This record gives sequence, C-alpha cells and structure tokens, in this order.
Amino acid sequence: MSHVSRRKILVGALAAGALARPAIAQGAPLKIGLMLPFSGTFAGLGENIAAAFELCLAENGGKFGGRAVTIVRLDDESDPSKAPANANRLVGRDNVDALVGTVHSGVVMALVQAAREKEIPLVIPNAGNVAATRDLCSPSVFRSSFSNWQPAYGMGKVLAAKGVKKAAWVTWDYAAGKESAEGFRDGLKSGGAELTHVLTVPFPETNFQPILAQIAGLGVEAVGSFFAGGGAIQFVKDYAAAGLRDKIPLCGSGFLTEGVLKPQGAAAEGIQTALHYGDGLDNAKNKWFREAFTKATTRQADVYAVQGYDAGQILAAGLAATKGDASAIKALAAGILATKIDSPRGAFTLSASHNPIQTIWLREARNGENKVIGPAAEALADPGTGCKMAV
Amino acid sequence: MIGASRRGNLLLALAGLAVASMPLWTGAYHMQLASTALIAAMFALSLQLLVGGAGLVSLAHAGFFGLGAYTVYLLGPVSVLLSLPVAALTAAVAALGIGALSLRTTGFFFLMTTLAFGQMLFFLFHDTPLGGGLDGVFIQRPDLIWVVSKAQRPAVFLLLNLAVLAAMYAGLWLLMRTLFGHALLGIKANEHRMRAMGHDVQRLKLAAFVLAGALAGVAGHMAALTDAFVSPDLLGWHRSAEALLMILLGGIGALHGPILGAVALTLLEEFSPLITERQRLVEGLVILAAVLLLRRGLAGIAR
Amino acid sequence: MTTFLAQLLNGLQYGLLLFLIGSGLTLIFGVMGVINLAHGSLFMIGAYLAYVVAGYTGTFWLALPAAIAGGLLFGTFLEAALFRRFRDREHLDQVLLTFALILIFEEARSILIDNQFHSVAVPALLDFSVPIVGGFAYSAYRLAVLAVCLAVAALMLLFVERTNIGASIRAAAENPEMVGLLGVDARRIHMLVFAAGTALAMLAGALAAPLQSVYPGMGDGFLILSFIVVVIGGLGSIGGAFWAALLVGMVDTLGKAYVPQLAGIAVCGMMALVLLVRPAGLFARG
Amino acid sequence: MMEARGLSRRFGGLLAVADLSLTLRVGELHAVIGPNGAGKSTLVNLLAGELAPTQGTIWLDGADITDFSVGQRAKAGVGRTFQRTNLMLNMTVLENVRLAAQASCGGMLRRAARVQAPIVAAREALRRVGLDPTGDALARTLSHGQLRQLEIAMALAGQPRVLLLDEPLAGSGAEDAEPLVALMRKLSREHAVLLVEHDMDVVFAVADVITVMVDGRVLAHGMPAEIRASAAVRDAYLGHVVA
Repeated sequence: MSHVSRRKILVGALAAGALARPAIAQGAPLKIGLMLPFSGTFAGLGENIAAAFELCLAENGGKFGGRAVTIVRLDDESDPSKAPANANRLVGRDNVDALVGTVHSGVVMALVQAAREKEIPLVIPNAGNVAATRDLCSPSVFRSSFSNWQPAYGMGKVLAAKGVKKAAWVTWDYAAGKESAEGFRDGLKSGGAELTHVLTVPFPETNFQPILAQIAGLGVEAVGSFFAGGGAIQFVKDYAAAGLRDKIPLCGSGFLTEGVLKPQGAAAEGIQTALHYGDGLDNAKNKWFREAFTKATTRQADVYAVQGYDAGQILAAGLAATKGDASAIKALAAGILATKIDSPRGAFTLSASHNPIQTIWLREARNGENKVIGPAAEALADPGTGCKMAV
Repeated sequence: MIGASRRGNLLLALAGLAVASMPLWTGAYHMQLASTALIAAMFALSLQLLVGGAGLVSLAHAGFFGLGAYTVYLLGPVSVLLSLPVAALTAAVAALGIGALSLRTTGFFFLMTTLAFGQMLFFLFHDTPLGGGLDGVFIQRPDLIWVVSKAQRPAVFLLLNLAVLAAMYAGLWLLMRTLFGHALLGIKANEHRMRAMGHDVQRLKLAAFVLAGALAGVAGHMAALTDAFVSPDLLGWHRSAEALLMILLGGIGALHGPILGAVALTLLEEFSPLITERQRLVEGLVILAAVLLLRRGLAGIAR
Repeated sequence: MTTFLAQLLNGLQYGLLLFLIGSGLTLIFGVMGVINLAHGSLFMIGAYLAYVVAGYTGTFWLALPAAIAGGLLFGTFLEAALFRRFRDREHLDQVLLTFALILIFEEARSILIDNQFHSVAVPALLDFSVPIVGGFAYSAYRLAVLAVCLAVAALMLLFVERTNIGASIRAAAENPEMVGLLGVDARRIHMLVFAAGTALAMLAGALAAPLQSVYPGMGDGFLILSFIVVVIGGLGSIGGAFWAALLVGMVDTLGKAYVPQLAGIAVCGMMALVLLVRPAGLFARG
Repeated sequence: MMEARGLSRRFGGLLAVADLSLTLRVGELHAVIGPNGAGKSTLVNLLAGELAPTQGTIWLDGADITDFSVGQRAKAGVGRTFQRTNLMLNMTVLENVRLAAQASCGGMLRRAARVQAPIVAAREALRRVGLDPTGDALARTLSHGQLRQLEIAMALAGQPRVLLLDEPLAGSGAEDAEPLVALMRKLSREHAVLLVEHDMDVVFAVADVITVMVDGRVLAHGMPAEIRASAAVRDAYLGHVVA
C-alpha cells in the first residue's frame, strides 16, 4: 500500500495535466479516490472511515484483485455546493479507477452522479440517502453502510411490538431526517401503530425549545428522532431538561446516541435506539477488528470505522472477481453480490439494489455504552423502491 | 467606471480566443475549470453594474444568481432558448421587488436590508421543499439547440459560457456609454447632486438593480447548465461577498475588472490547496491585501 | 393554550439573547458608522471561550466574567488595530474587511480548538428543571439566562439614558458629527462602544453555550437576525433594539414552532413590512 | 415667478423659519441677508425642496409645488447652487454640466456622445458663466473661483426660471468675486434670482430687492437704499458688519 499525501498527488496531477489518461494496463497501480470530510464537523468520521479502509487494504497486502492500490484522499469539507467540483477533481483530474465516499448525504449525490456518468465503481461508506439505492441506483454504485430507512424502521417495529399506538418523529429538516421518518412510519405500521406527527427543525439549528414545547401537547406515547453529532447531544439534554424524558420515552435512529453518550450524560440514560452496529457486539470478527483498529490508530473503533472497513471488503470482493479491472462493472457487481461480507456487525450481503441486507440491533444507553439488547429487525433490506435493478 | 481601452479590449479578445481554443489543446477537467471561471466572471460582472456603475453595494446578489440556477431545475428539461430568458426574467422580477423595498434605504441600511433579503431567498430554497432540499439537487440539463454527447459537453459549455460572457461584457460596455450609464456614474459620484438636478435617482437605481439581477440570473442559469447541480448555498450571502471580492480584486473602476478578479480567484481556489489546507485563511489574507494594498485592483496594475 | 404560553416564554428568552447581540451592533453602526459583518463571529468566539474556560477550570461560572473581560480587551484591540482605520473607508471595503475577519476568525478557531461540535455542561447549581405549564418544564439555567439578559438590558438602558457618557453615546448615535461639537473625545467614545459591543456579543455567546452547544459557524444565523433587529429597531437606538429583539425572537420562535419551513422567511418578511411602512425603523425616534 | 406664503420650518424646539413670505420675479435679484443662524440656508432648502415646510405654501408660476420633491422642482424650473461645492469631482467639467442638462432627457438608452441637446446646453451654460466651453478638464483640477462658476453653470444647464444661489461667493477672494458679481447681474435679467450672501458689498452692488432675516423671521424688506437706511436693520445686524 502506498499512501501518498494529497499534496504530492496534486502536484503530480498538475504536472501531468490533461495528458494523463487512465492507466488500464494491469501492471499499473489501481487508483482509488477517497472523498471524505477531513475538515469540518464530520472530520472525525472521515478519518475513521479512511483509517479502517486502509486497514482493510493493509490486511490484503496493499492489493485488491492482485493489483497494487494507490489511495488519493480528497477533503470534501461536507460542502454540497463544492461537491460536483470535488468529485470532478478526483475523476477528471486525478483519473481515479474507483471511488469511496462520503459521509454527508448532500455531497454523496455528486459522487453518485460521477460514478453513473463515468461508469466507475463507487462504494458509499456512510451517507444513507435512500435515492442512491432506489431511484438513482446504478450497477456501479454500492453501499457499505445503511439506508436512512433501515434503522428507523427497526425502531418503529420495536415500539409497535411494545404496544405503542401513536408516536411522533423529530428531526432536522433534511433528506436523512425525512427518509428516516418514513422508515419509522413503515416500522410502526408493520405492528399496527401510527406515526401521527413529524416535527422538523431547520438544519443545523440547535434551538429546540419551540419543538419541545410542542411535544408536550401532542398526546403521543413515544418520540423517535433523528439527530447526529452535536445536535444529538443538545437535543437529548434539552429533552430531559424540558421534563419530557419521564413522561414520553425518547428513542431514535442509532446516531442519536452514537459517539455522544459521554457529553449527554444522565440525560441519555435508558434511551433506546436502533442501528446496524452496537458496542460489545459479540462476534469474533468484531473483536479482532476493534483490536486491529485501535492498534493502527490508537482510537476506538465505531460504526463509521466498520463502514469504512466494509467498503474496503466490498471493493476487494468485486476486484477479485475481475482480477483488478475496475472498469468491468458487470463482472465486478456480480462478484460483490455473490460474496458474503464478513463484517464486524455480522455477515451481510448486498441486495439487488446494492444496499446491505443486515440486522438492525436494538440498543439501550447504559453507563455510557450503547448496549445491544437484541435484534430489532433481522436481515432487513431496504425496499429499494424505484430501482430498476431490483426488479 | 470605464471599460478597457482599445488595447485592453484587444487583449481581452485575445484572451477570449485563447479560451475558445482550449478544446484543441486541453482536457475536459481544465475546460470545466475555465467554465467555472467564466461563470464567476459573469456573476461578478453583473454585480459590477451596481458597484462600479451606481455605487450600490448589495449583498442580495447571490440570491438572484441562485434564482436563475434554480429556474433550470424548476423548469425541468426544456430548451435553453426558453430556460435562459425565463431565468433572467425570474431573477429580474425578484430584483424588482427586493430593489423597490431596499432602495428605499441608503448606506448601511441598504447593506443590511439586501443582506436580509438575500438570506430570505436563501431560506426559501434551504427550508422549504420548493427547491428539492438543503443538500441541493442534480438536474437534467436542458437540451441545447442540438444534442450534445457526454464527450463534447465540456467543450460545448466552455464555448457557450464564453459567448454569454462576451455578450454580457459587450452589452454593459455599450450600456455604460448611454445616457443611462452616464447618469448611473453621476449617482455613484454624487447622488445628492444628481437628485437636486432633477434626475429620478430612485428609478435609475432600481433599473440598474433589476438589470443586474437579471444578468446574475443569466449567470446562475449558465452555472446550473454547466454543473447540472444546484444547491441553496448558491444563494448565500457569502457568495455575494465573494463576488464583491472579485470586483475589488479586479478593480472597482474598470468594467473588465471583475473578469480579471474572477479568473484570479478561481485560480487561487484551485491552486492554493497546493500550499496550504487553510483555505479560509488564504482567502481572508487575500482580501486584506486587496483592500489595504491593491486600491485599483489588477486592472490598475495592468494600466 | 399552555403550549402557546410556553412558546411565548421561549420567544422572550431567545429575543433577550438577541438583544445582547443586536444592541452592540446597533451602537457600533450608529456611533462609529462601521458595518461589522464579523459581529456574529464574536458571538461564536464568546461561546468557544466559555467552552475552553469551563473545560479548563471545571467551573462554568468563570466563563461569564472571562467572556466580558475578554470581550472588552478583544474589542479594544480590534478597534485600535483595525476598525478605527475602517471608519473612513467605503462600504465595499468595510464589507470585505469584516468578511475577511469572519474567515480568519473561523480559521483561527479551527487551528486553536478544532472543527467539532462541543457541548458545554450546564453549571451544577442550575442543573434542574422547573415545571411551568402543561407538563412542560424549563431548565433553571434557561431561566437564569433570561434574568441575566434582562438585568444587562436594564443596566444598559440606565447607562445610556442616565449617565453623561451615555448621553454622548446617544448624541453620537443620532448624529455622528455632533460628538466633536459636544467637546467629547470621539476616539474614547468609539473605543468604549466597540469594546462594549464586543463584550456583549461574547457574553451572549458564553451564555448561549450550554443552551445550544458550540460549533463552527454558530454565529451565522445570529448575524442575520441581529441585522434585522438593527433595521427594525432603528440605527443606534438601544430602546428600539430591545423591542425589535423581542419581536424578532417571538416571530422566529413561533415560526419555528408552527411553520418551521417558513420561520426564516417570516422574520425577513417582517423586516420587509417594516421597511415598507417606516424605512428608518419601526422603533426609530422621530 | 416663485412665491412663498407663510413658510415655517421647525426642527424640534427650534423654529428655523417662521411665517415667512416672499416673491421672486424674473428680472429681479432678490437678496436675503441676516446673521448666522437666521434661517437663510433653511429657506433655500425649503424653496428647493430639500426640506419640507412645517407650514406654508410655495407656488411656481401659479402652480402649487409645496409637495414637489427636489427632483420634481428641478424639472419644473427651480435651479440651485450649493454653499459647499457639491460636484462630481472626478468627472470632467463638461460631464458635470452635461449631467445637469441631461436630467430632462428621455431615451436614456441612446449613446451619450450622440445626443446633442444636453451637450449643446452644457457648452452654452459654461460659456454663460465664463468657463472654457470645451470643459475637458477634470473638475477637481479647477481653482476655487472656477468651481463656484461651475456650480452656477450646473444650475443653469437645467434651464431654470428660478435660480437659488446659496452663498455663491463662499470662500472666494476679491479677485474671484468680481467676475461672479458681473455674472449675477447678467443672470438676474433672464431669471428670477434668490441670492443668499454674507458679503454686504456684493449684496448692495447687485440686489434689486433685499430681505433681512433674523431668528427665522423677516426683519425688513425693501430696496437696497431703504434697507441701508433702516434703523432697525442697522441695530439688529448691519451695525456690526458695516461699522
């Protein structure tokens, strides 16, 4: 594995200028572009995904499908307005053979667009917008993470099974929030319960007071929510401070308590969430992965690291099938779909629309950990509505 | 504000020819980069009509740019012969409303009100479902007059953007030589006196505001066409400030200043990552240097 | 109905916080004639200062005096080093210079601290909730912020209305050329106003830190809202800024509660309405 | 003919102009004098439309123009100069005057260089005030006296019937004053002229009628000889200056 700094790559790319053309020759190294947030709010997530991806590459001896791999990192700053230009930098200027990215669901659409247009493989290691594996699904686009629909569906299903009849969903007003509201609704419906209210807050506003004052009067038995990072910290704390925690239980997509339990403190105690990963998931692969990740980075592995690692596994599976030819999309996809990915979250396969068919775990926040209680929904696949490949 | 001299116009024309010949000697990536610079130049040039022309510093301008861009999304795939005028018209109508209100104020109040109105347009696309959400949307490119293949696209859009910019520059060059253009310059020099002499200053300023808005809409339309992507960030006031920076960098006193400024800033954004990852610091320092040292802009150096 | 009462309280609390930011802005505009787009960044700096101080000393109470003292110092420095020079510049220059400051402040924050979201713990003494209406509780800290903001507002009004320096500030805000005539040292007034405005914005940031966490660009939204406060309140008017801030806080809160997608537009629309009726501001004198 | 009746203007507690009436006739130079703060400048601003009167009515050739804005009055035929030079200093002399002449032009999208009327009018105005009619020099390069002439040329270029001259000699030395005095005499033949001026020698040399203002009110009104003879005026005002 050769890890070239971004700056050197840039210089190289400039020197070569427009004359450079993709090197398809088998001997030449395979260039994989990692477009992730390395600055801004999501920088930590991007670092973990990249480190785990590189861990997977190292595990494969620096080669995928028998070809040496060169990684090109590009910081997307989680800025959707710069996304098309950034994707173009990797594809048009650096001439990468495959793409991995990204965290932000707005930015990822630029990568999907590029992957569809240039017909190069893309693995999405986080962003969960359903469109990428529904209407806009493509033979060259794969996802190692989840669709926004999945965790929320699991949560809704659990609530309905508990006997909850009416619930509300609170979220930032953006695609991920609204898509997870649909998952929540479908999950509730599967057990005969109803989603009665969806309350939204403009992104990235953290003044939740107007919404909290509404909740008290809604007459629902549970509140589900989709917030992540700092918004999740603040929302959980404000929810408790508004005296709602003991009256209407709060739950949500796993990101509500993922990586933020410490600052949330007592306010988060007992909150149940659903996600495709959880702390202390008891399987050998997870145990090995957490140790290896900590050894490589001195950080604790998290769900993002798992997704980054699995992005590497997915690419490895596909390239193994084509002996390192990233442009043979059909064979690559067939190879990936035929492989059972041995993930730290538990083995999974990709659906016909290229989204993981995976178990969503129910977790409860206890003493600073998201303890896995059990499966919320087993072998759950995204409906893949609108994807022509899924038919 | 003066247009370039005869020699300056000749140099601009030569530079235009060099850009036009890019499909012969460079690849898609650099043509796209050039398109980005040309669109930035259109946007800054449209704002120059207000800043250099009438002495009006508006922070709502990105709103009109974004409206033009979103028009392409909202119209869906129709002919560019339809989408271009509709984009200009939409932006012009918004500029008429916003201009009529904010031009009731002057000085700081004008700045603040244009800032707030610009953000109102931003919120319209950021918070409501009208524009497809805050992450932005990819759009189907409208048909050009003929069908363009993927491979031809960068070259075709490059030439198209160049043609629009050239037309815009030529149009404004002529406009600044009309009675209207002279009256605007009079307002910039001494609004009070112009009013005292019987000029209908309010109407003149509003006309400039609407025209500038329409041209920003055209620039936004070309951006949407070229990138096939629109996002609410296009309307944020930071974009207006960046256009102001291009104007200042290029030279407030020259009609061609914004073109130089836009090219310089685009190149800076492309190549400064080679030196440092701290983009904002670079941009901030460039602004400080431009304001404190480069009083007449790049156009001033060239002269 | 009870929900609505709770919303009014939310609006009041939000509006009072806005007043702290907007009052400094209106004085700086009014007295110095300088447009400061970086005012929202000062709010952010105050919040990050609170985060750092609270984290370092372990007690949030030190963060408030630190924000005030830091704000006075920082404001004095900014005035002497930069803003004094911006005064006779054209608007375009002022806009760009203060825009540059936003970029530089953000980058400095990124270098000195990081780009992460951080939550700031509510001080233990106030870490409980007070039930108010309809099963809705209010955190004691939030009530304390409300009280502090009211106290600061009262102090400011007293200072501006009742003291000699306050009178010169008012005179200067209403007619900048008057300051020289009154025989007041204009430079001292400018420095005082700028330092106080900075301290108020940073105090607001520190107070808000436990309420809404600290994160990059957190001052952006407040910048726009406080501009609207200045426009509605009338340039340089503290009393105007007070009522305008309450109005904006109320409209914004009710908007977010009942028509979340139109909240941002509603506030700007209200400003448009005010401009239509009274271009000099709703609460402007005369 | 311009006529003002019962004109008042209040600033807060101060009555700057109180119940003032006057008439300006073509062919007559009407001078307004008075000590500092008497309300002379306020009067000019009320007549020109910069300020709205608190009370009173203003007619121009029989039409009520009290509610007209500055611009509307300029178009209706009221020209004025400013006490402090108020020009476009970075433009040429001709450009300054041409912009004044252009105010009444339609067809704003015509090439400025091709529209002859305002250029002709501008050159004529420059000739009348005694400046070089080519007007190629930048305004900022003119001498003080020439700037005062340019001020008047700009007022003339709008083809006014009423001319309000607000201290046209302000800051001028004796050598600048002489041509301006001659110019004012000439102008008063074709326009109704209001002159506000401090220099008593000039006022008495050119005025056909004089109004003396003190504290916003008319103290005296009459021919120069009558004013010179008035004991009240001498006591209240002239005494300090002439003596």
